[in-house]
Amino acid sequence: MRIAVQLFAKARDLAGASRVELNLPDAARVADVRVALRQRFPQMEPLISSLLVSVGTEYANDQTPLRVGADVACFPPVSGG
Amino acid sequence: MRIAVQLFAKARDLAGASRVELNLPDAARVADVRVALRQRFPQMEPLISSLLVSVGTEYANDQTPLRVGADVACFPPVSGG
Amino acid sequence: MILLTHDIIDYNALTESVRSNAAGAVVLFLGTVRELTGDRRTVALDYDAYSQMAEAKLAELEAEARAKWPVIQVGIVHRLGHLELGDISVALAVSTPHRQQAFEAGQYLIDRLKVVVPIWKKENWSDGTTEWVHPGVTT
Amino acid sequence: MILLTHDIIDYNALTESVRSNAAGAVVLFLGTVRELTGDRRTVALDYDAYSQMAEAKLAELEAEARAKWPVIQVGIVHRLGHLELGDISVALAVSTPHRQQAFEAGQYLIDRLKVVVPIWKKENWSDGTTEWVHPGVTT
Repeated sequence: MRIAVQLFAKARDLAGASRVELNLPDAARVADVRVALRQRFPQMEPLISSLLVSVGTEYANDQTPLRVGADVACFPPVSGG
Repeated sequence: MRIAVQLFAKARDLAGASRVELNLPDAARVADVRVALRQRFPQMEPLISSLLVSVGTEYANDQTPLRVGADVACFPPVSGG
Repeated sequence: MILLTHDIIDYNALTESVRSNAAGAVVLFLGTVRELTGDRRTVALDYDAYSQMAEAKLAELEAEARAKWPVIQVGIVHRLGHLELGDISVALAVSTPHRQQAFEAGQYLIDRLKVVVPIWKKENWSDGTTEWVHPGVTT
Repeated sequence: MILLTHDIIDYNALTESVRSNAAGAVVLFLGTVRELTGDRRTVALDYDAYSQMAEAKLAELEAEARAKWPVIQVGIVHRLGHLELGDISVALAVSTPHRQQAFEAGQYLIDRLKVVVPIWKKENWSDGTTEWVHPGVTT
């Protein structure tokens, strides 16, 4: 399945893109996004384990299932305020 | 000794005056102010034990000595804010 | 800035006066005239003060806060006289490097103000009666 | 009111929007761009957000605060884009019947905002380097 993923902050800078399309296994889960990002963007390695992943406007965990067309975003820990 | 005492809030209302002159024993202390107010204004009785007394701009206790010309004030617990 | 005033409080000017490039946080507290106390209805409050002592005590509170937290600026304005529902009776602004300090200092200042600063309020209840508020006194 | 904006924050309007005759207390918190972090000097900050999710999370925080305290009104505005020293990055106002509730709710809201709302700041240090701030990440 193909999933579009938005990237923010340092994750976006390291990838050089604010939105990437990833090829994931069928019935993929959030953990598969992490694996795909690591393979495609080796320079993102130091961030991978601490990346937060959202589906819709909710935080997801590695077991959260993905479906085609979902709004998926990946970003490092937040620092607003 | 004669001491002028400022009164505020309910103490002033009960006395009907914002400033009273009291005749106190020589070498009087703050406790003597309480006694004199009780005698002169029986209607102030319910307030007397909770009255706060200041000398200058500092809170005083019953043992604080008084001197002629001191700025003395008596008032019930505060409720600003 | 420490001020007792009969005028409407300009909390915007107060807040601006504490802002600083050294501060990451500003906390502003406003006390406002609330309509309901339990099931009793307030229509107005009258505030009176022993002004000379109140200003001295407010300055002491500022010094206490500066001794406890890395306060950059602090301002306290208390209004006196007749206040209607919703009016601001007190405004207190404090700036510090970090937010926790600003919340703590702000809460300390208003908590202490309500105990040690000689200012009193008189309730004007909706039944037409008036009553000085003197915590702990039952008469 | 929940708002992300590239404009200067009008905290006066925000504060007015939470005032109420039912409130005895208003707490306003401002986050401002501080010059010094340890011995490093900031010249500017850039804020970015995942806006759709950030607005949803801010609405959730408002709901959480209302579940925990008798909040009358709450407003949160976060600025995005390029901010200079002293600029206000976030303003948060809350009104409650009593003061303790307003301080607690205000502190809760800003503490949670800094953990769950997808907004990020990038330091522009005085040595000309820039650096995203990502708490807990050492790269």
